[in-house]
Amino acid sequence: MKQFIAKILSHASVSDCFFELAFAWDAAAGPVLPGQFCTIRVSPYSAPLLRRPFAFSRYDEKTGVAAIAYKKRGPATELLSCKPAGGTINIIGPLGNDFFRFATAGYAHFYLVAGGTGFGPVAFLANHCAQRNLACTVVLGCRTRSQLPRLNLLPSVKAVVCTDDGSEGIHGTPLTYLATLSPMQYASSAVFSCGPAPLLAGCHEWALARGLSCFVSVEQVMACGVGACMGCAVRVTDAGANGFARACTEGPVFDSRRILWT
Amino acid sequence: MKQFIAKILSHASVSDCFFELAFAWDAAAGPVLPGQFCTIRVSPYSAPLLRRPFAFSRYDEKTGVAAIAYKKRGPATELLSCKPAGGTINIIGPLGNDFFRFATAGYAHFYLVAGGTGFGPVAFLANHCAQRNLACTVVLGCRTRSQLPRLNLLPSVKAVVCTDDGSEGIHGTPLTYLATLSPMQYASSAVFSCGPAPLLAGCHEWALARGLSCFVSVEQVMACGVGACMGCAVRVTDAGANGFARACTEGPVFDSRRILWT
Amino acid sequence: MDLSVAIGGKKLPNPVGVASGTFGYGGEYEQLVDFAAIGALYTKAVTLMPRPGNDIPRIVETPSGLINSIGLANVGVDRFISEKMPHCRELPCAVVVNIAGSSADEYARVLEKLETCPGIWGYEINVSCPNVKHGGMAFGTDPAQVERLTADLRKRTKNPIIVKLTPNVTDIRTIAKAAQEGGADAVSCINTLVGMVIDVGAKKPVLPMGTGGLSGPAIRPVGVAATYAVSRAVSIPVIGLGGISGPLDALQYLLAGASAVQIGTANFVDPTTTARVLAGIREFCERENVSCIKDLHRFIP
Amino acid sequence: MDLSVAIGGKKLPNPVGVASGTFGYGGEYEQLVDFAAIGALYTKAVTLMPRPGNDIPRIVETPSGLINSIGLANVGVDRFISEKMPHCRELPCAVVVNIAGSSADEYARVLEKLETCPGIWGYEINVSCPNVKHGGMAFGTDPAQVERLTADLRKRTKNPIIVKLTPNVTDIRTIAKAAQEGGADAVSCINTLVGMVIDVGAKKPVLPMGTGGLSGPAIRPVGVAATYAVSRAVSIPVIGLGGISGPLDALQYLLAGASAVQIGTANFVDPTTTARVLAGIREFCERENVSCIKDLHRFIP
Ligand SMILES: Cc1cc2nc3c(=O)[nH]c(=O)nc-3n(C[C@H](O)[C@H](O)[C@H](O)COP(=O)(O)OP(=O)(O)OC[C@H]3O[C@@H](n4cnc5c(N)ncnc54)[C@H](O)[C@@H]3O)c2cc1C
Ligand SMILES: Cc1cc2nc3c(=O)[nH]c(=O)nc-3n(C[C@H](O)[C@H](O)[C@H](O)COP(=O)(O)OP(=O)(O)OC[C@H]3O[C@@H](n4cnc5c(N)ncnc54)[C@H](O)[C@@H]3O)c2cc1C
Ligand SMILES: Cc1cc2nc3c(=O)[nH]c(=O)nc-3n(C[C@H](O)[C@H](O)[C@H](O)COP(=O)(O)O)c2cc1C
Ligand SMILES: Cc1cc2nc3c(=O)[nH]c(=O)nc-3n(C[C@H](O)[C@H](O)[C@H](O)COP(=O)(O)O)c2cc1C
Ligand code: FES
Ligand code: FES
Repeated sequence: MKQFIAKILSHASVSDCFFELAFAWDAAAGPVLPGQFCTIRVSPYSAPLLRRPFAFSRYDEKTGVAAIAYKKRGPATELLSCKPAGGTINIIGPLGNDFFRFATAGYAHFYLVAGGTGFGPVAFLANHCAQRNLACTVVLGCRTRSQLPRLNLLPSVKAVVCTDDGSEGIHGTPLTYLATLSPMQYASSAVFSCGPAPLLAGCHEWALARGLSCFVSVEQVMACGVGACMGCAVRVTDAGANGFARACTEGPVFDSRRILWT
Repeated sequence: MKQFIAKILSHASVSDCFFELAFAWDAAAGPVLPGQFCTIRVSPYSAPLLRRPFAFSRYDEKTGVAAIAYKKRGPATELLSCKPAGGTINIIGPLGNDFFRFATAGYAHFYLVAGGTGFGPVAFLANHCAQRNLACTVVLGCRTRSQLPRLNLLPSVKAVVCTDDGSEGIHGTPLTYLATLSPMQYASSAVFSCGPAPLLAGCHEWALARGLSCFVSVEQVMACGVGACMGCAVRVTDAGANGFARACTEGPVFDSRRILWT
Repeated sequence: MDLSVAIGGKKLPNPVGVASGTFGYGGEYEQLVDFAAIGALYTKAVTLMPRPGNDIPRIVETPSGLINSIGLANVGVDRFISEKMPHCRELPCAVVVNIAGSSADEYARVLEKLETCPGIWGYEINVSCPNVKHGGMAFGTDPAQVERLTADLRKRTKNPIIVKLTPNVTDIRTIAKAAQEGGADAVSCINTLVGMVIDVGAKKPVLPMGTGGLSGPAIRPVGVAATYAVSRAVSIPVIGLGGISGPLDALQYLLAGASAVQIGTANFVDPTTTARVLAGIREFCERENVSCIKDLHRFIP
Repeated sequence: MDLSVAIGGKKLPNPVGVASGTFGYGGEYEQLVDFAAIGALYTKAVTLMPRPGNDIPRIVETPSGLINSIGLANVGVDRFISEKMPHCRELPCAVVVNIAGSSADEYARVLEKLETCPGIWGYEINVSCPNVKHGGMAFGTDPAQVERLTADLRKRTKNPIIVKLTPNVTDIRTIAKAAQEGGADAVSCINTLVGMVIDVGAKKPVLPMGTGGLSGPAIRPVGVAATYAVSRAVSIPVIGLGGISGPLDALQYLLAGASAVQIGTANFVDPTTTARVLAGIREFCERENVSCIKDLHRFIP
């Protein structure tokens, strides 16, 4: 973990609402794993004030290139989208735990489910799995075809696209797709999910009903991003944590059974 | 006076610390005179918050082009300097009174004295005079040669340059130059001055000692820019105004004898 | 949909006004703003005698805010009536005259003079100005004085009386209740926070008085919290203000319990804020099937 | 040049600390910050029993500010001593433990337990947290209670006692004087302002508790004004905080009368703020030929 000023290597729109921003990683900050995030200070002025967290969409230790994929949602992402390649951004990272630590147990197959801003980290995870010859299926959901981000998935990654309006792939959400799977298909699988809360909850329920493990990356507004402020608490089921866990350090990836779904 | 979104036609550095920003004027806002200013909203966010006032450096009714010349001093001018040609700015103007209304009386010659950010309006005024065959001498002062802005003065305008370090023109300030003038040279002249407060005060004293008129454009922090908030008050000598006048509407140009110099 | 606001037996055509001290007496903004879209113009404070205002500079920007030390600069009530009211009277919006004084007697005498003058919709009693040595906030922090002053003014007019509250108190609800007890028809909430900026280079405060009044987006959360608290403590309407720059800000106040809002500092940044805010409120009410402003109060208990 | 700060017979190595609740117990920031440059670490509040903290969400951004409703989430004094202090003790900076309670007795019991624990430089008594139902700000708005509580704690320790003041009062000087009367060695000034944000889309407050504490650049002018007022009302040192993001902000506080400062919200934006602020203060003092922090107080009478 380190704070550093990174050079922006490329910055391009990868769908009609998504941008990918690649930057030079400072090796002294240590390696990056799928599921981890960094925080970016977008403005030198006091509004917008807080750093904003973004999950990594790729990281290549050899070339020293890291990237995030993001959606314009408000002032910070608006400002971010104006930063040109060649310029710099103020980064703290890598932060949080990673998806991959949960993949150690002997699963035969992974369903990697992404919706909305979850595309980036799921693409990173998929390529990471593929490189390690772990079988996985990426299930991507978005509203319509034009929103589908052009993120480079390795050829060996199987991807299923779901659109709300049926303009591409399956007509429905990733949950529609999961519901079609037979026990043979999901046996010995685990689910990793990143995206809007209803999607995460749906994956959790789908997995729970089938006795599968499900790991979710949760979003919560963050102030410090390093575990100091207790601001990013999420509700968990274990009393040992007093009912709360910090998304920034104990997460953002949790076993879905640990989350108190409401 | 009107609020409008103006297209930026050109935006270039005109010295090592000055920028000139030209934009499309909205004819419905009415014509612009030298000495008048506009206010610009530089950020859509709340910091920096207030609109910033800038004097016009040129205006051409026929082509519909207006411009300001400014120095980077803080957050607002820093942000302004990032706006590319082709983009837009939020303008309110024209505001304030003008230099030229004071030029009606039968003066034979005008000394137009500028320092620092006063270059823009003085260049505008000089060209305005030249077009009307009014004899004038522009006296420009700046720290060093490289700061001297490349603002287009008409060929008939006589310009005297003064630099603090003597790297160009007279070694000294515009006041150094004024002090060299003989009664024959300044007889029937008037002085117009725009720049830092000590320069204005110096011009006032020089003129007063010689029985000449002097008109100064004063700077004061402004909130509304239209006369509503009383924020931009400057001290004046007349009790009728209760000792204060608003720089934004009663000024920014004042007869220097009306200003309470401290 | 009915966007009018009932205060003390009268009605404002819509809930979006322009705050005292930020819109002068109207004329200054005429070329930039459509006054027909303004619910009410709250005038710059009017005092018994003309006041030159405080020493300069009077304005300093702060993060997302503005500190002013205007000091109730105004022409005095007599010239206000003879020079400003003839124009104000012609405006297509309600004119609420903001009254300040350094003693209860002064407030009463200003109000009595204004009572002789046609075209005034109502009064906003400024017991919350942080920029004067006497009166102003000194009144507004003491419930007993606020009640007495309000009761005294109440006897002198049938026009709506709105008491403007200061946030610089331990419990703003006690002041609001005192105003209600005194017979106020509404309270406006909030005036500026006491703030200070020091010029580090010059090693002295930027404002000659030292402190000034902080306004703008920075104080919006304080204003919303105050409006929420006050609207639950009194039964008269609450007029919310402080840092409103757009429709969503105004809706925060209305949902928190305000029956109307005022736009202050944002006028300086964008004079069309009032019109934008009104349009945004109308749109929201339509979308949410809300029939009147009061109906917005049911969402947050 | 001597940048040390004397408080209650002890000395802080330099005037720039990190504010309670924004730096945890130190460890979290260790990879990002050089603790040798920090004057003091003010810990997250410690209470008698572990507290889970308030319901979520707990953070909402506002213009140039941040509202938090953490609600004193902490592991309780026993686990603080056994789990956190061993690490804190190793830090190269002074450790000031921030203490909160819902009754005078609770404050006393927390302090007594901490007294048994080596490595604590002093205590900051939090009578100003706006995010809990009992205790916190309810104490801090009443001079009599502040004096009694301080006097009671005074009897129990020889370590420096710093009373942390709330700005949500009519006259912060009366509270500061009460702390001094009670025997406090210093006051810190200010804690957060009460603020509220409403989620217009959801038509309810963003924070489940409704209100929270506003911090960050937005409140800096309020903190500077409070520091100016308090430092003229008491003879003990004042520790200024609220919205400091850089050297110039800190120098505003020091010129206004503070003897030390704390960095809170700015740590979240740039963890190196403390180091930048310290370097800037040092540079300024050198340039201005100021020999110690106290010497900065002579410029503004
Ligand atoms: C661990 C984590 C990883 C994330 N990864 C990605 C990603 O890869 N791509 C992506 O597009 N987005 C990601 N986000 C969300 C991203 O942080 C928000 O989109 C961004 O903060 C929005 O800021 P804004 O000013 O543009 O919008 P705002 O208008 O400020 O907020 C829009 C929404 O963003 C969220 N948000 C706002 N402030 C914060 C904050 N300080 N911390 C966290 N969330 C906030 C809130 O849900 C808010 O409703 C991630 C969030 C978290 C917590
Ligand atoms: C009538 C008038 C005409 C001007 N014309 C020009 C011009 O042609 N070219 C030019 O470069 N500058 C001009 N200025 C000054 C210009 O407004 C400031 O440089 C600008 O506001 C600085 O903003 P900032 O955020 O970059 O710097 P800041 O760091 O905010 O301020 C730097 C200095 O600018 C001044 N300033 C700050 N805020 C305001 C405000 N709201 N209103 C007025 N002054 C402020 C103050 O003196 C301050 O010390 C003019 C000012 C006035 C009043
Ligand atoms: C320049 C200025 C002058 C003001 N003058 C007055 C005044 O004369 N009387 C008054 O009651 N309030 C006055 N106020 C306070 C505003 O009416 C309003 O209560 C405050 O600014 C908060 O609202 P805002 O954040 O929308 O500006 C003034 C505010 C400003 C910025
Ligand atoms: C997330 C957060 C948690 C806080 N927790 C505490 C606390 O436990 N005890 C306390 O006395 N103050 C607490 N504070 C208040 C800060 O210490 C400080 O007084 C306030 O934030 C103002 O300073 P700033 O503007 O620099 O942040 C907290 C502030 C924040 C933002
Ligand atoms: S964001 Fe501060 S603890 Fe997680
Ligand atoms: S800036 Fe408002 S009166 Fe001049």
